[in-house]
Parts: sequence; structure tokens; C-alpha cells
Amino acid sequence: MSLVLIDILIATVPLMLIFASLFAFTTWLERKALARIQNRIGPNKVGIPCTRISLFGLGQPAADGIKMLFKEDIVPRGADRLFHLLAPILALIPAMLVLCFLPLEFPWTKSLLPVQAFLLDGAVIFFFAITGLNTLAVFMAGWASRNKYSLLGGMRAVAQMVSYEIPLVLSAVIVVMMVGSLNAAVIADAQTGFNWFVFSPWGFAAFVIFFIASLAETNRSPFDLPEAESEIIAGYFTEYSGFKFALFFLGEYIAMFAISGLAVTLFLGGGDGPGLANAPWLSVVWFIAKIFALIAMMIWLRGTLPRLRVDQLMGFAWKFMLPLSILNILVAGFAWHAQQQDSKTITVITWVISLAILYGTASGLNQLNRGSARPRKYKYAE
Amino acid sequence: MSILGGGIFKGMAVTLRNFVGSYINKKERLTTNDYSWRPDGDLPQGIGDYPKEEGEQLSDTTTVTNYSRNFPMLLHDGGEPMDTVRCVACQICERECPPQCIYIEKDYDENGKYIKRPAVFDIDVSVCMSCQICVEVCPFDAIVMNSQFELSTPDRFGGLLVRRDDLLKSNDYYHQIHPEEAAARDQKMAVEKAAKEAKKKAAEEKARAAAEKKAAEAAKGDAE
Amino acid sequence: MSTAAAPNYELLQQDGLETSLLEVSMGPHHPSTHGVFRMDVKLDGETVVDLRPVFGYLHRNHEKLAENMSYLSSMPFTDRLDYFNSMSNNWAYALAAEKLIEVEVPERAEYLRVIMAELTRLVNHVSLVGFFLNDLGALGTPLMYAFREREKILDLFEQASGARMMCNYFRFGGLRNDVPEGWLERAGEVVDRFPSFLDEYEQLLCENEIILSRTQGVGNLPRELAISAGVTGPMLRASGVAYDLRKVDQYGIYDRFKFRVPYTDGDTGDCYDRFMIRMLEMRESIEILKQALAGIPKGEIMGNAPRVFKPKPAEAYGRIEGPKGELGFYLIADGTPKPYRYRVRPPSLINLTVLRDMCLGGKIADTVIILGSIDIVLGEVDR
Amino acid sequence: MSELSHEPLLQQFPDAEWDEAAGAVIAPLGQARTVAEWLLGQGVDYCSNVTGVDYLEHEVKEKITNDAGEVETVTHTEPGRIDVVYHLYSMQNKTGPLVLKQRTGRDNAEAESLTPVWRSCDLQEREVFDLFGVNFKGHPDQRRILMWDEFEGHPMRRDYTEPFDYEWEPTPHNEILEKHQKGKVIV
Repeated sequence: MSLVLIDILIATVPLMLIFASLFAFTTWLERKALARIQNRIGPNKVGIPCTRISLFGLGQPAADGIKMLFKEDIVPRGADRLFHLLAPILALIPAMLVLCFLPLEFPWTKSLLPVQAFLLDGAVIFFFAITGLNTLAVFMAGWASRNKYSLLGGMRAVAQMVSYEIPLVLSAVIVVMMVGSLNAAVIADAQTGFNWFVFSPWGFAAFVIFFIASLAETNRSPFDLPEAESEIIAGYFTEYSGFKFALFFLGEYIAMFAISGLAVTLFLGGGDGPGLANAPWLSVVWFIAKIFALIAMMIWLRGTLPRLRVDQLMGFAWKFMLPLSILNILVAGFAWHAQQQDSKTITVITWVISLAILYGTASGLNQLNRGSARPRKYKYAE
Repeated sequence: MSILGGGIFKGMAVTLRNFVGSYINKKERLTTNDYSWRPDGDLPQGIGDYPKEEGEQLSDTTTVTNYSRNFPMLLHDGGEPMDTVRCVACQICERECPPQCIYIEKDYDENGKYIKRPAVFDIDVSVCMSCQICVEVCPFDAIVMNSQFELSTPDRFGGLLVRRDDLLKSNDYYHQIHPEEAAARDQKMAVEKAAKEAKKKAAEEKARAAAEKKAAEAAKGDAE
Repeated sequence: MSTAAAPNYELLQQDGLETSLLEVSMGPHHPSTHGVFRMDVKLDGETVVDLRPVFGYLHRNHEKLAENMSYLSSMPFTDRLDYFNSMSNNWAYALAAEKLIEVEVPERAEYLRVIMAELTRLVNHVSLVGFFLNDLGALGTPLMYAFREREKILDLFEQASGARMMCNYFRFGGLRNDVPEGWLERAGEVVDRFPSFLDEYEQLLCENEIILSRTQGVGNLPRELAISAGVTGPMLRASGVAYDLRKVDQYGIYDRFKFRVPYTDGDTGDCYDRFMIRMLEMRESIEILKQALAGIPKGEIMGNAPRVFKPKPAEAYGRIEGPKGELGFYLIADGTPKPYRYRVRPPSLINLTVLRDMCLGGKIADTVIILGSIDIVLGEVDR
Repeated sequence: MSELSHEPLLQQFPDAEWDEAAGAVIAPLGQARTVAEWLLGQGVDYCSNVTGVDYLEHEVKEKITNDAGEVETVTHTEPGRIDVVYHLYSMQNKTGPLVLKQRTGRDNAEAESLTPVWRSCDLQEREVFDLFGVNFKGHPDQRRILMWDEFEGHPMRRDYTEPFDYEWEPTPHNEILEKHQKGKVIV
């Protein structure tokens, strides 16, 4: 019995360590990248403690972590303390859980039997079921801290996450339909040799929808309404300070990793990349490199785009993303059948047609929703 | 807009250009200078420790410009400060100071005669807003603006009340920090002094001429 | 005249479910109220049902202070009215005071006054667009670009007047000191580089779909209400009235410069118009600056103002086109060196009269950007 | 900026006086509202500035030539009064300031609110009410604007005395210094 326990520990503990250190690195990366976008320098003073070596500020995440530990943990008098404490933990657990089921073949896990259990058949379903918990945690935080702004933040979060769950799932359905199995490892293997799903037009449309919906799921840039600084102070974590705030922070970043990991397995071919033949362990490096590419994209978006309003957010999910993803499933279905005849010309024709249909409907829906929002011309008086 | 989401892509192109620009042309993009990157590794003076000599600039963004003003200082023309102090304690600056942060007491010698010197001249640096009104209204060019800004003290009252002796600075220190302005001010004072002498001389001649005329009349009077 | 009728939100008493309105006070300590300013907002969900602005937190009775000080002593306090544009506050006060006494401002001083006022207009509009985008949620990027450009202009102010923000540079009848040599070339350099920055800024902001959909149709201000509510400055021109004091009063030497006044041609202005009008006004200011820097003559900069400013009993109302609107000074002189009455007509306070009319019916996120588009500075609102 | 002439106003309202020194029209008592509406009809659609001016009881020396023909100075005391000053402009035809003044006594001062005519007087009249104590009849929402509601007294009046020790800040000079030395432990 204990043997199995040790095997599971060997599999999970390095995973936790790697992703925790990646979390620290990402906070530093985000602050440096955002700073450079804004023509600042970003943290460059904190290096190895009590020496002047600054290592480009790499010590900053450690410094933040320690600071968060010693910050006073204020709980408002009116808050009901149990849920106030439970919310950050509940925000963290689903994100951490999902990390184990990403098709990351660490070299040392090849031989261990129980670890194969992690690569369970219904991985994609499991993934969406668990990340649904995050909405609950956010609303619990909003309600428990008994503050008008957090209540507003909490309600916004529920509305946003629920309505962006559907385009997320629908765009994953296409890949599952194409591969025919829900097992993450099988999906990753189906894309070896560079025929990633993102290169096909329906795959690319699905990837764009999946990426935008994942931004909304993790409350990142254009959709960070639940924590809108300028309107409702800090949304659901207004009343959090000290380590609980750090937990929320950690939860958000690990959720970013988890959902980018899924995007990589579904659309960008998991650990597939050049030079795998002679060094199989490279697949882990490729996997994490692709995750960081997506995170860099998220940071870039955060540095550029302003925030949507609540009703526009809802309108965008229900009136633009949903119809497009349903149509995408249709187009993918036809394309799949057309490809069965595997003759070159038919595949090219189906690709061109599907590309035209998808782009046509996308810009049609866009005109529909935009109303009269156009840049305007102005008159000049002498 | 032609393609879907064109505006957003244009915006992202701008941020990308800024991101790359902050590495390439630092002078245009990067206003804050990053010292820890210095290849030779040694940080210039001022970041973390204080400039060794007077007037050395902290970092090239806080260049001390020629008109920069921080808190006032009293001028004296060299030598022992209290004999050559220019201020005559006329209290015009105390009246005109907008936030009322100057406090002057006249100096009297032993038998109570007002000698043209301030006994007490305090400036409450926590209240002073360095607006330079006192410099403009002072008829004797006795008070000018200093540009030394390392004045932090732990004590809120005593420390920030600068007494007369700390305020007194020599004229050549003034020439050192504000060369142009000091030269212009000295030149103006020289012209005024010359004009005053000329007027005094003219007054003396007139008095002497009047005295001679009177003497001549007296001589003519007793001649008849 | 017409105040926007409050949408009739009677409390919904459906089958015993008594829902009440959420009263939030977006209090003096709120990240996007541009200073200590409070709005008591009644919310039905996210929609604003009632809004009551409360200010006075920064009131220091600048006008009573000025009555007990000489004319010159209250000049440094005018820097602190609208602490973003100290030079144009100085100019408004100097203009009003010069109406009390006959003094002839030399040519070079007039040119330098126009240059300084237009540079403050650039600083104010660039910072405002930055803060407006911050309210919209773009985490600091446009604001940092704006502040990077603002730094270059503030360095010019420091070299000319000695201080970056509290310049105290204007005097009745001219300026306190001449600009150091080499300053005009540096100013020319900054002005020449500004349009390329503005192109980049417009590319970042003016076609962004999120900004278009967030700001268009939000905070509508009809023409008649704008005129009747005394709204002035870019807000008024965004509502379709081409009323710019530089063209109407032609104070200083503005009649010598060829520049245009952008305004909307419709008869209601919304947040997008106010934002775009300010972007276009910056380009006009650059035109003025180019002409002024080219045409500035040599000469001394202080007219023959008396040493002690003691005007004969009279009344004067001087007003200029400040970056936020019409900034007026009303002075009553009674022959003593102290003004009998010193009144500041603050554009930010009067522009706030229409805040409630614009916000009713919008979302709470709209209230924030409507307040941002009005561009208030609390030093001027509360005086 | 051509002048907005006040002659037609004086013809229209005979008992409105013209104060030459200040260049202002004194609105007849009780008719300010009708004057304002008439002006609005004439195209004066923008009220730029509303403010109060407080005059205490003071002697005025006047040189009048009495019946004997020489000039002699007669002093008579002017009663205290508060003026509410309106600077009116016309945005349509871009014409200059027309200064309209309403005169009221100093204790329980009364004036007619012109907010229904020009909405820009709304906040400024509230400020005159708050700092001068002039009660505006017909003002939609007359509350204190700069001071908090429980504040008594009107700070901008010439005879306003500050309550002792009012949010005083211990700075170590002049009279505060004496209080300090007199043994009252402050810090």
C-alpha cells in the first residue's frame, strides 16, 4: 500500500515544485514585461539578500512572498469568517488538481504504474468539471467579505465565468470530435509530427475562441471585471490582505497555467516539437515553452487593452462567441467527412470554404454587435 | 476597419514597438535611468548614498537647473557672517511671505539703538513653499533661493525650523550654485551703488555750491 | 432648462420580494475620482439610479486668504488652484490684475506667455487622456506614455521658472525672469517630436474597438443643456458649440496665430467626443507653439509695472481659455495693496453641474469614465 | 468681443439703476427673475460667474458742491450690504460681459435664484449661500456645498471670526509659540 503512496508522491511533489517555481518566475516575468511595455524598467533591485548583486530583480517574487507572509491578515468584523478563510483555498485547489492531468511525461514517471492512472480517459471532462469550482470560490469571497464592492465583484465574476464556460467547452468539443477520445495523452499523440490542430482553419478558429474564453475564465486583461480597480476597488478580493491575498494570487496564476496547458494539449500538439527523436525528455521543455508563449500573449494583452463593460461582456459571450463556436463544430464535422476521401483537392477546397464561412460569419456577427461604434470625423472652426 | 479586430491589433503593435524600443533607443523611450545595469557595475553617487562634495548632482535626471529654487538663504559678503550680512531686518519679506513662514526679530545694541541686523531670523522650512516671493520683495538683495535639497531631519519642529546662522551663506557660494543669476544681481547692485554715489556726490556739490553762494552773499553783505 | 428625467425606478415589490437599491458611496478615497471627491450612488444592480456629488474635502478658502494678502503674494497660490496647469492659472490672474492698472506687456513676454500656456495645455490634455484610459481599465500603459511626454515638458518648465509644477512665473505686466538661453531650441525640439508621439498615441487608442464601444453613446450632453449649465472648454466643444475664448476674447496675442478649433457637428456630445476633441486640440496647440517659437522677438520681459501694486478702486473680470474651460478671476480693488474681493471662476466646478444628468441610467462603470471625461481637478473645484 | 450693451436693459426695466463705477446693472428688488428671463430672450444664454461681495457698515466721503458752490466733503455711513454679482455673456453672438447685481441686507440676506433661467448658477449660488449666507428663493437644492452640513457661520463674511483652536496645527512660531511657552502642553 505504502509503495503506491510513494509512487504517487514521486509523481505529484516534483509537479507542485516545478509549477510553484514557474508561478514565481511568471510574476517576475509579468512585472518586467509590463514595465518594459510602459517604458519603465520593472523590479531590478531585489537579488540575493544583503548583497548588491541584483540578478535583474529575480529575487522580487521571493521578496513578495515573504512580505505577504508577514502582512497583517485583516478580516472585516462583519465578514463570516469561515467562508472568508475558505474562499482562497477553494480558489487554489481546483487549479492545482488539474495540473496533474496534463500530458506531461516527466522522464522519471515512465516506469511508475499508478501514475498512469493520472492520464485518465475522461481528462477533458474532468478538467472542465474541476475548473467550474473556481466560480464558486470567487463568489464566496465576494459574499463573505461583506463589502459592497466585493459583492459587486462577486456577482460580476459569476455572470462572466458561467457565460464563458460554454464557448470554452464547445471549442474543445471540436478537437475531441476530431480525435475521437477524451484522453489528453491520446489527443497529444494524435497531433505528433506537426499536424497540430491549430493549423486547420476550424482548429484555428476554435483555438482563438478557446483562448479568449480562457482569458475570461481566469479574469485576465480585457475581462478583468471582477477585480476592476477603477470601478469597484479590487472586486472580490478587496477585503483580503496578507497570505490569503497571496493565495488568491497563486490560484489565479496556477489557473492560468492549467488552462494554457489544456490549450496546448488540445491545439498546439502537447509535447510535440522538433528534435524529439534523439531526446524524448524534450517534450516537457516544448510543453512548458508553449505554455509560456500563451502567457506572454496574455501579458501583452494586459498591457494594451482596456476593460469591457459588464453588459458588453455578456453580449460578446452570448451573441458572438457562442454562435461562432456552434457553427465551427458544424464546419469541422463536414470537413472531417470530406477528409475521409483523402484526396488532395477535396481537402484544399474544404479548407478554403470553411475559412471563408468562418471569417464571413465572424465579421458579420461583429458588425451586428458593434452597433454604430465607428471612429468619427470632427469639424473645425476657424 | 478592414479586418476583424483591426484596431486592437494596431494597439498591440504600438505596445510591441514600445516594448522593443525601451531596449533599443533608451534616450527617447526610457525616462528612468536603470543604474544596476551599468557594465562597469559601480553605481554612480547618490543612489542610496549621499553626494560627497557639495553641488554634485545626484543622477542625470535630477539635474539642478540654473533657476531651480528650494529654500531661501541669507547672503553675506564674505568674512565673518554677522558683520557683512546684507539683511537689515526690515521685515518686508515677513509681511509679504504668502504662507507666513519667516519670523524676524530686530537686533539692538547695548543702549537700545536699532542696529541694522536681524537678531533672530527663522524660516519654518516645513511651511515654506519655495515660491521666491521673499527674494522679489527684498529691497536689499539679502535673501536668495538655495538649491540644496538634502534637508530631511527626524525632528518635526526643531529640525525644520532653520535658524539665522544656518541660513547665512557667503556670496561666493551663491556664485557657485547660480552663477548667471548671482552675476546679474551683483552687476545690478553695483549699478545702483554707483547711481547712489553719483547722487550723493551731486547732492554734496549742490550743498557746497549753496554754501559758497551763501558765503559769497555774507561776504557781499558785510562788504556793503 | 431640461434636466434629464431620472428613469422611474420604483422599488420592485414582486410577490413579497422587496428589493431595495444598493447605496454605494464612491467615497473621497476611491482610485478613480481624481482627488478627494465623493459620489453617493444609488444602484439597482449595476445601473445608476441616483447620484449626488459631494465635495469640499480640499476646501482651504483660497479667496479669504487672498483678501488678507497683497496682490503679488496670492500669485503662488494660483499655482495650487488647478495644480496641473499652474502657468495658465497665473496668466488668468495676471490678465485680470492688468485690467486694474495701465501696464503695457512687452512683445517677448506676450510670446512667452502664449508658449507657456500652450505647453500647459499639452501637459493637461496628455495627462487627461492617460487618466481617462486608466479609468477605462488599460492598466497604466497609456498613462505611462503620457507621463513620459509630460516629463519632457516639465523639464522645460523647471529650466524656465525653477519649479516643475508650481511655477509662479507670471507677474503683472510680464514675467518674473527670462528663459535661459538654449531654452527655445530645447522647446522647439520637444514640440517637433510631439506629433510623432501623438500619431503613435492615436494608433494605440482611437480605433480600439473596446474603447469605441465603451465610450460612444455614454454620458450624452445635449447642446442646450451644455450652454445653459455654463459648461466650457473641450466639454462644450464636444457638445457642438465652437466657443473658444482664444478666438472669442482674443486675449494676449492669440489673434496673430492661425489655428483651428475642433468641435463636433452633432448636437449631443458623449465621452468619445470629449476624448477625441482633446486629442485634436493637442495638434492645434502644436501649431500655435510652432508659430510662436518661430516668431518670438528679443527684448526685455517685464513692463513698467509699479513696484508696489496698489490699483485705484475698480472692478475687473479677466478670463482665459484654460485647458479645462473658462478660468476667470474677478477682482475688486479698493486702493489698498490688498484686493477687496478676489473670486476664482473654476471651470471644473461648473462642469460638474451636469454630472448627474449624464450618469443617470448608465452603469457604474460609465459613471467612472464620465467623471474622467469631465476632467476635474479638486484643487480648483474646492479652492 | 463687442460689449453687450446695457442700455436696452435699462429702458426695459426703468427702476434698474446703473452703477457707473462698477459698470454693473443693479437689479430692481424682487424683479431679478423677470430681468433674467428677459435677458435670456435677448440671447444672453450663458451665465459665466456668480459670486457674493460683502460690504460692512462704512463711511463714504463724497465731494459734493453744496449750494454755496464750493466743494466740500460730506461723510455719510453706508449701511452694510451683500451684493450677488452675475457675469452674463451671450454665446450665440459672442458678446461681452453684462454685470448684473442683486443687493440684499447683511442679516437674513435674501436673493432670487436664477438657476431656473441659467443652470450654471446652480452650484455657484449654493456656494454663495454656503460662504455668505444669502438665501436664494427658488433654488432647486440649496445645501452647503463646500463646508460640511453641521458647520455654523459663513466664512467669507468680512466679520467672520474663526472659532478658537479650530483644527489648529502646532507650528512653532508667533502666537502659537507663546501658547506653547505659556505652559499649555500641546505636543
